[in-house]
Amino acid sequence: MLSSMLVSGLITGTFYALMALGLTMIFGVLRIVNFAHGEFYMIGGFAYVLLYHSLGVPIVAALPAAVVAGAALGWVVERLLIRPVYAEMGARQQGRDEYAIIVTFALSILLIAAMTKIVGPWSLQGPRLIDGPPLLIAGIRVSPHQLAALGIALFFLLGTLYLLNYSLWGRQIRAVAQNRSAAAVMGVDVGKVSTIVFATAGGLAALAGALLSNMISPSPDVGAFPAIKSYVIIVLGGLGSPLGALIGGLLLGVIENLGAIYISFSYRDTYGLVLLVVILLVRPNGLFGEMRREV
Amino acid sequence: MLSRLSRLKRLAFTSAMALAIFANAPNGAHSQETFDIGVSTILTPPGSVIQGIQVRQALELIADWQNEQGGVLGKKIKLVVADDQGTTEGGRTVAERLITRDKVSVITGQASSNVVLASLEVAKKYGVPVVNVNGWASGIRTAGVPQVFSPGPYTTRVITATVDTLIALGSKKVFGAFDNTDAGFSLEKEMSKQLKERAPQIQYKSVILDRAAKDYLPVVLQIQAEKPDVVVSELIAPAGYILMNQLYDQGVAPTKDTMFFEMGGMTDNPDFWKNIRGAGKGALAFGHYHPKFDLPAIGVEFRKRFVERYKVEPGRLSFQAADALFVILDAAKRANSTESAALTEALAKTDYLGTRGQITFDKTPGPTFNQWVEVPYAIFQFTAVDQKLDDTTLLKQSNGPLDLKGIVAP
Amino acid sequence: MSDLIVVEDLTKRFGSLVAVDGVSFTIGEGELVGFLGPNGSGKTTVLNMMSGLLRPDAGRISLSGANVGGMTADRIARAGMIRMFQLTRIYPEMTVIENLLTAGFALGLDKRQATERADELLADLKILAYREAFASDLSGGQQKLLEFACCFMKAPKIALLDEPFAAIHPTMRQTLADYVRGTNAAGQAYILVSHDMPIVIDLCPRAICLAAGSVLADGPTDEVLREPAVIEAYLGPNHS
Amino acid sequence: MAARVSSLRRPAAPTSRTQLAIALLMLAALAPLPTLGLEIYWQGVVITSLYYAMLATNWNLLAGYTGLFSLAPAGFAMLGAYVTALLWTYAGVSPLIGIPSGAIVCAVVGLIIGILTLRLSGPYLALTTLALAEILRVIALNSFDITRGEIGLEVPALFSHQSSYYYMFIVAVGCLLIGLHWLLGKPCGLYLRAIRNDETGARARGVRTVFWKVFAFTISSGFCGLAGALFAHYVIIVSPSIGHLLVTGLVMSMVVLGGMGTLLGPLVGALLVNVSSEYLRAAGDYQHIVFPIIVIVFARFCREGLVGRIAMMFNARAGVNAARGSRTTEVLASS
Repeated sequence: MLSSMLVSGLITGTFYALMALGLTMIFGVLRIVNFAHGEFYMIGGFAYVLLYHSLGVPIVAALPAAVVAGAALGWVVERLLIRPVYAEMGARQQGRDEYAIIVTFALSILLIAAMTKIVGPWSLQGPRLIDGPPLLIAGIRVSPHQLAALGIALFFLLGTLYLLNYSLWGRQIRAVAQNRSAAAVMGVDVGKVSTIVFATAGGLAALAGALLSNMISPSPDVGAFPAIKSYVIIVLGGLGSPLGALIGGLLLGVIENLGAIYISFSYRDTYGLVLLVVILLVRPNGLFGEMRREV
Repeated sequence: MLSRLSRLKRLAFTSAMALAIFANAPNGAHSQETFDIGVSTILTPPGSVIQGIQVRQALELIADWQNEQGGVLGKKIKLVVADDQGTTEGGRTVAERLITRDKVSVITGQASSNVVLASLEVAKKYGVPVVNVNGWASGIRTAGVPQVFSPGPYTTRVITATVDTLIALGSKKVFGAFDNTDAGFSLEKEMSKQLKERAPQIQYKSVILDRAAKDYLPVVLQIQAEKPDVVVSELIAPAGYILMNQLYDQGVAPTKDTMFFEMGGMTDNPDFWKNIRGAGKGALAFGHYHPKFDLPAIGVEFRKRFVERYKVEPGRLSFQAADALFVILDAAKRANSTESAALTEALAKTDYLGTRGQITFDKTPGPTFNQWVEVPYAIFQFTAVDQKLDDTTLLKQSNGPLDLKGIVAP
Repeated sequence: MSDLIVVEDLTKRFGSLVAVDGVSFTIGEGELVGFLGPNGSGKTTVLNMMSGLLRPDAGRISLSGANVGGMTADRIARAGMIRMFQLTRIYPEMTVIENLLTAGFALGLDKRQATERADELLADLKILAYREAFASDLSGGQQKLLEFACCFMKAPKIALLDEPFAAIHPTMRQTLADYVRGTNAAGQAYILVSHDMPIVIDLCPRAICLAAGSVLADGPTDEVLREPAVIEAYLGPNHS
Repeated sequence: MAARVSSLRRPAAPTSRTQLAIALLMLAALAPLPTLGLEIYWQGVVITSLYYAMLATNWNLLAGYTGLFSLAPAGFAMLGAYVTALLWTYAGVSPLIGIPSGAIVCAVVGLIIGILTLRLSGPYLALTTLALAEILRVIALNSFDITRGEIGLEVPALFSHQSSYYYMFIVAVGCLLIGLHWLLGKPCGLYLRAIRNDETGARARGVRTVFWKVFAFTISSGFCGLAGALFAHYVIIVSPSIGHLLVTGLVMSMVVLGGMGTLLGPLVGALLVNVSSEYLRAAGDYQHIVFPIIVIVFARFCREGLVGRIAMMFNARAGVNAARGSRTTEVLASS
């Protein structure tokens, strides 16, 4: 049971990390928390399921399309709602925080309500990526679909981390994250980087939603808990730290499952909060957080 | 000084606006020309909207149908639909609003136990009858409110049927999964009680699950370790779907060693097969309706009209809602009145052939008070993926005995 | 003259960059010291550490003999070391008088004292006409004067001024310089960071020059400015 | 020079006595409506609006005056409601003690969360309160043996007539607004606004920013709990839906629409949003679509909200006088 739950926790954690990675990238570059992150996940899940079920789009096309839908939403949100404000606020960090929290939280409620109006409150199960007999891993049966989903998630997770560290694209993002104005002086198009980061984050969350849609049938309000978990993870990993998001995600997945066995299954979703409190007490900058230069 | 004056003007303007808003309030001018029936049901989350829609469709269909034929006592039937969101506060405020603002003389349509429970006090306080469509919880009956009637399912009935089936299957070890709602808890209690009394040979374990959870793997592994003959689930959608899928994915149930028995009424949801693929094949289900039921003429007619109008088969909730409204109309006819007190009195004496059978209300205080005791039910089995209810194997006819001959191993 | 401020071996790193590297100096009661150094030499970082906004990685800062290293910024301010920023930090959505009262109350004045003091400062700095205006309505120079006034609601032991003369109107600059000179004559100590060399020469008898995070020169202003290393590091080769 | 000042848009005077007067007059205008025949149903709508106005006012104290963002006003209201409900159910404690206990428990929880998160700079408060709100709700939902899950706990009514609740909430909102006006007139009001305007600047000039942030969050949490506990004894049933995030969304839209950082804004916003919700609900549950859009539009283009915008218009007219220094300040007027 223990080893099964560890394996299962790591699998769940991978998907948490996929969501948290985008969130922490947004924070790194824009210094804001996207409170509509769970809805990117929801949109991804619905795009995948509806394209497949209602329009008959094959899976190989529906999955990328879901990612594109999430990325497009991220792009639009950044351009329409986020950009104008940090452009005009300049140095006044506080005003930007205020606006970002209000707008993204409102957006979250809006997207849930709009989706409920459009497709109804139903939940829809997504199709499997591949069918086949399950494999036995550490006492739990893992279906080929789950393995494929896990593989894709890991690929995107590690791929994004790799690109962040070694590509020009990633270097630009990290430059903006470290010092926005210095990056701008050095010729980095800060606005473009911000848009790209938001779109990437939207795409990653949407991918998580699509990949999990077979296990967790998406409904319009499906994003709330994955989002709350990614908030816990980014604090755990250190705000703005991509590696922290990965480790934090895996850690939360495992801790939740351990809590489910040893404490109580019913309160599984609450262990994240306990963890959050512990982090804030012991290591407020998170596992991989850096002290930031002030003033 | 100038600005102070302007401020006063602004104040006057604000007050005028506020008054205008109240003056234009959409208050239901109570008309003697119509029979106003309050419908409190789930139109928006967090409650299960699918249920609300099925209830509303049936009620609107019957209202139109009866109005075509001249209505009741020469009055047109008017449904005043309000959204209780399936929440407790929603249930209470909607009931209060329907009675005090819209001046309805009777309320129906409630699709969840907590909403009915929340409206008990209101019904008693204003003396307005409530005909409950889908509140299963025992508390609704044991409260003994004379204005509240239940022609729908109730806890004991579901459990009696389930335990009958478990005994007939010759099970030795049963695992039950219930959700953390009032219905879930009371069903769980009733289940262990009945199994202890009627089938002490059956080893029984159960678990209460969070309906909002998205991953039940720890529980599934626990069930796997127990190796029961039958897994019984009362979880409603979408939690029930997730549990079923995970049981299936882990190879726990339905398998040739372990049957799966669904008693939460999920199987007639329109999205059932959209969420359950292989997990549905071989599953046993308890239902309050089955297309192969021997329906009375009015039930056949209702079904025909429903399919014509909505292009889908009516589910059990639609039948339950239909019977609730028919019972109200019947009471109005017998009372020759649409006043609340007269309706309550007439409802208590109901003896009416509804869409699924002869409806009467029990007078014994306790878990069957004001309840249609003999509310019909079916036990059936899915034998293929995407199978329509019509094609499933019916193991128990509406009022017939349980016959497991047709059962197949998954 | 007793030591008001003693800074020993102050060090701050940002990642691999050593922004301040073992800076030490002392400042006596009533001194007015100019802080010089090219951009990025660590002047603002030293001020940030002294005012408690940044925690030093190593080193000691004491004010009147008491260690203030590790104290929070607000405690240091109340202890008498107050700070004016390079980028003006006032409360834009509050009125001028509210800005001043906030500082006064925080530094322990009561309402009557604070109001009298605020009016006095506004008159001295020639912005009394804007007493009731919102701070955001003031011009950039006026906002600087307001922030300056906020720092003097209760005379500090020492005021750390970061580029107070940058980008303000010459008349206001004169007002500000007069105020600094006047109060210094009455015993007010200052550290003045400025790029405006004539003003530093005019106001500050002593200067400290930082370069690349270290103290390059410390002494009477004219001597410091004659130091070849300073000329090379700070003023550039074509100045001589 | 004076002309330049007056031509600018100026923010609303946050401690304006005029706003308090208008708010109290609005409440006074609402007061006689039950005797003038306001239907029971619409009395209920006003009561709910006033309950929301209490939450909105407390949220405004944080967001509008101090610049802190809590996503748990509904969560604290739910917690306060459960405290009085649990005390009543399991210890038979009278609501007269239960209601203040709810407020105190919320204040203590607020104090703890505040100490944990507010010494850090960054979005920690918003993240933690969001998690707290959802998790408290999950606990309330899942602890069926204690809380009876979504069925909720029954609590006794305080009065037998709806109109009594009506007056109680009018008095409660009135007291809250007077109290807030008093508080903002004290030095601490200046500190809170200074923190929102420029926290680093405030800190560097001696304001104990952490202390005052924790203070504001603690009292705001306490009063949200009080509002929730009072509301609990009006609806008579305490269930997890009081703490739903949608409620927080509505509270936020009330404040943003009415005007953040204005005394009158939350009350106006609460009445506008809640009354129009009744119509939008009837039209097919559009309130959760319409209000977020309004919030986004206001946050983007009219950050001062309705009351702030109107106050600006007055201020612009009064601006010439202000620049001449003839307008007496309303700051500290009450102290």
